[in-house]
Amino acid sequence: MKLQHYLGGLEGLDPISLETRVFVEAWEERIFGIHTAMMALSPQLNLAATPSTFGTVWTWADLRKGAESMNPFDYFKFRYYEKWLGGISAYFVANGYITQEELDARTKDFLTSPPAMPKGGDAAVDARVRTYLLVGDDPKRDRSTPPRFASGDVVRVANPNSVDHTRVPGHLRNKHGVIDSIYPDAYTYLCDTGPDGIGEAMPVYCVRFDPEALWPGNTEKHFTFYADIFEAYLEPATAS
Amino acid sequence: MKLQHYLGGLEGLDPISLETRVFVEAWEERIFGIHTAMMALSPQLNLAATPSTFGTVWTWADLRKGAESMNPFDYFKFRYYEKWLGGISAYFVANGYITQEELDARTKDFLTSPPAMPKGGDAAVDARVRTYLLVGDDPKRDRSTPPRFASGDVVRVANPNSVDHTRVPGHLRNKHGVIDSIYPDAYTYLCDTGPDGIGEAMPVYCVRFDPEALWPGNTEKHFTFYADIFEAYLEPATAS
Amino acid sequence: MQRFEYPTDRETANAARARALESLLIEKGVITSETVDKIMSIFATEMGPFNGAKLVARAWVDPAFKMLLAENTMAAVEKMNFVTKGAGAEGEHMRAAINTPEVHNLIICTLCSCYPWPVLGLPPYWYKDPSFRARAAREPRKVLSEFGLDIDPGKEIKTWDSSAQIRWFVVPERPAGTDGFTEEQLAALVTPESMMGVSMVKPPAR
Amino acid sequence: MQRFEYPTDRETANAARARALESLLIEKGVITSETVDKIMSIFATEMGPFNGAKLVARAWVDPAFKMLLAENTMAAVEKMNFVTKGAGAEGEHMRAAINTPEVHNLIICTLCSCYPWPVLGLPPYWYKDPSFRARAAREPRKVLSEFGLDIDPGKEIKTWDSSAQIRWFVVPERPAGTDGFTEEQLAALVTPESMMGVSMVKPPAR
Repeated sequence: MKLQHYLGGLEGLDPISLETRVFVEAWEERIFGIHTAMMALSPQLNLAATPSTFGTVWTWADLRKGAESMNPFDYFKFRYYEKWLGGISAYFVANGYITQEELDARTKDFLTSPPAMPKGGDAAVDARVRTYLLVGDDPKRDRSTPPRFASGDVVRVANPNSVDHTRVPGHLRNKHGVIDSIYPDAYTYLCDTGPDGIGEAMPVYCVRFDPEALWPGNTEKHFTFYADIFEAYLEPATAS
Repeated sequence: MKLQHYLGGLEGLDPISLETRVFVEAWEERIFGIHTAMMALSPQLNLAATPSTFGTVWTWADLRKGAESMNPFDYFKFRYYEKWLGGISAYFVANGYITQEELDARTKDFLTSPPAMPKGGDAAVDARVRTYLLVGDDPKRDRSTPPRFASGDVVRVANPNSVDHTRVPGHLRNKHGVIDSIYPDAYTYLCDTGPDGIGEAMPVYCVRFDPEALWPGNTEKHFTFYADIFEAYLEPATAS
Repeated sequence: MQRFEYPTDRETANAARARALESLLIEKGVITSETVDKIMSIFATEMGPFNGAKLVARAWVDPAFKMLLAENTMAAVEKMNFVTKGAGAEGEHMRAAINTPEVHNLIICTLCSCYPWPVLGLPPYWYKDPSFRARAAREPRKVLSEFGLDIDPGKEIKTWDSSAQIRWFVVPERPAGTDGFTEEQLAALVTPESMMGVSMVKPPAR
Repeated sequence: MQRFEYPTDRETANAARARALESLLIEKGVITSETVDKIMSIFATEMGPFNGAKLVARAWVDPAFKMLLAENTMAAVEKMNFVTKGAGAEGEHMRAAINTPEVHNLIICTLCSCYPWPVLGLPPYWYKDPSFRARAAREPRKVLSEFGLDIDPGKEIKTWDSSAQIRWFVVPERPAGTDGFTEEQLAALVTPESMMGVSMVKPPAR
């Protein structure tokens, strides 16, 4: 079990943070921007080539794989963008774009006498990043087979073994829900999650759950829980 | 879900500590001793009365309730006996034996110019503590009804809603196992766990699990997992 | 609440590391010296909660648009003149959950931080914090009360967990005291929190 | 691994708090000034791994006793002259898991730190640490290898999770080079770790 998949419903936690800023430290917007540029320049996208030296795949799935494999306590200890900073730095080192020594030395420079930021780069790089943001990366595909379930069907959420990434919320595993609606067409996922089951285009359902079935005696009244779930994660209802 | 119930199989953790000492700081044996004395002096035990002013119930279950309700990240942050120190101090304050102010002031004294430890107390107190340690607190009772399951039966571990304490390991919930053996007679638990289901004397089984069924594709070979489980936590096998 | 102790130079070290990384990536030709600033500028002016607020205001004044927004969210979004033409990264497929006197909607992402960028921009810190993600799934009323929002016990709460490729946002109820307001005046009242379901839109200050 | 940062006076503060609590409890008549020391003395001399070592040594020299220990652990324990008469706190019901050339046993407590006090005393730090409790349940071979114990891939590992009122211990295999050893000599070789299943009993030094 990976704790990060089971956050929904976890008990004993703190009061809610009421911090409404997106970036609570100025440096956080820099790492957000770097991540967004990586997604935009990732070579699997059907966008114009640029002179950027970025040539390896980077999607949300890659970012999340890193977060999901963290020690659960580091996951909670580090603030949201601190985890990004760690994961993205490690990716650039692991993929040979920079060395750890370079990064450590440059960090030390910025701690002691901050050097001027380098200038320049090809405008085509920024143009592609802008195009990515405004156009996106549409996962919708034509549906090749009819959806397996219909609105109103009772379904059971599967409990696939997750290798390093999943889109099954832990609190829904093995639980029964009702198909509330079926999204048009079919949806790919950002990567193939292997035995977990998603990747290829497949129907996606909005599934309705009774919170009392999710957390018996331990939830609230007049409350309905909905989640969007890929077809591979759903099975026909079983008696229980 | 309380994370503390789901430790078995949790991923992403650190290397094993190889620290073989029981107490890694000298103060830890003091809090261990206090806890043990509380268990021995707890009034529900059938032992000779003493002049101790301790008059409220304290069992392992009370200690564990505190640990299970902690913020999961404090649970991992604090060393084993640090959690005891926090939980036991809070108990003595909550039950009116001492005040938080007294404890804080005395702590400050020990930090600045440590006072001599007080002397004295009735020897009957220590005699009862010794008796408790040497005799124990036998949970075995005569069995009033025959056990529901027989050796070789396939059973399913229930998933009762846990209020503040449980003895169902999270990684076994909803899983199938085989009755490996039945313990003689019946066993009470330290307290009534309410809707969780234990307290009164009931049969206890040693149940055998195939780790591959617990963690498909994510465990080791030539390995069998056994757990002792109260009857209230077991159901007949269901098709799945 | 200070739950963990951190090195006193934590943020200084983080800031230096982030700048070091960015400067190396510029030198190595991965990004340009303008990339990050340009991205931030897009979120400041083109993809942000100002778009969502316009959608909400339009829904408040135009019942047919509101119905379209509920039933075919992307078709409604396309009618607006957003630079993203109604899509854009993290908003290729969006759905609106419409608050009514009987139903209050709340969006969460228990697995990470999915959020409809084209109409809401980037998510506030609290939405990404594990305490919100964990607790809003099981005890939304209690969570909302910590935000200062007490939901009538007889009102249904619907929580939408963004666990696939669809991104949700909430259309809050129109506040009292806004009769005759223009769409622009109405949009100015709409906060990101109200489009996430953790606050109501407040009536205009008098 | 230093995963969390702690206040530098952490242990000083803990020690003062523990002493303050004990001194107040003595003053208030809850315990006496001797209580804690007497408890520690019982664990030092009467309830400890020295008892478990005697059981193991007896099992090594007496096959009938070994069989009884496996089949009716408490009846075997009662035959020893332990002060606890074979029971005692946290040892009212114990079971022995016997190592063989085909099976290696390991004890854990995934929910807390259940441990057979009368025969093993108090558990070492590692047994109470969450990493051991979590990992030993799913990947015992990997965990044992971190203890320096590599189990033959063909040998079965049995892990016993103490989740009810029964307390488990392991009877390790007798090491080579101990022919003609007395029970006392054999007992001196048995470590607590070997009775928990994370090490073998080593042959005597020559």
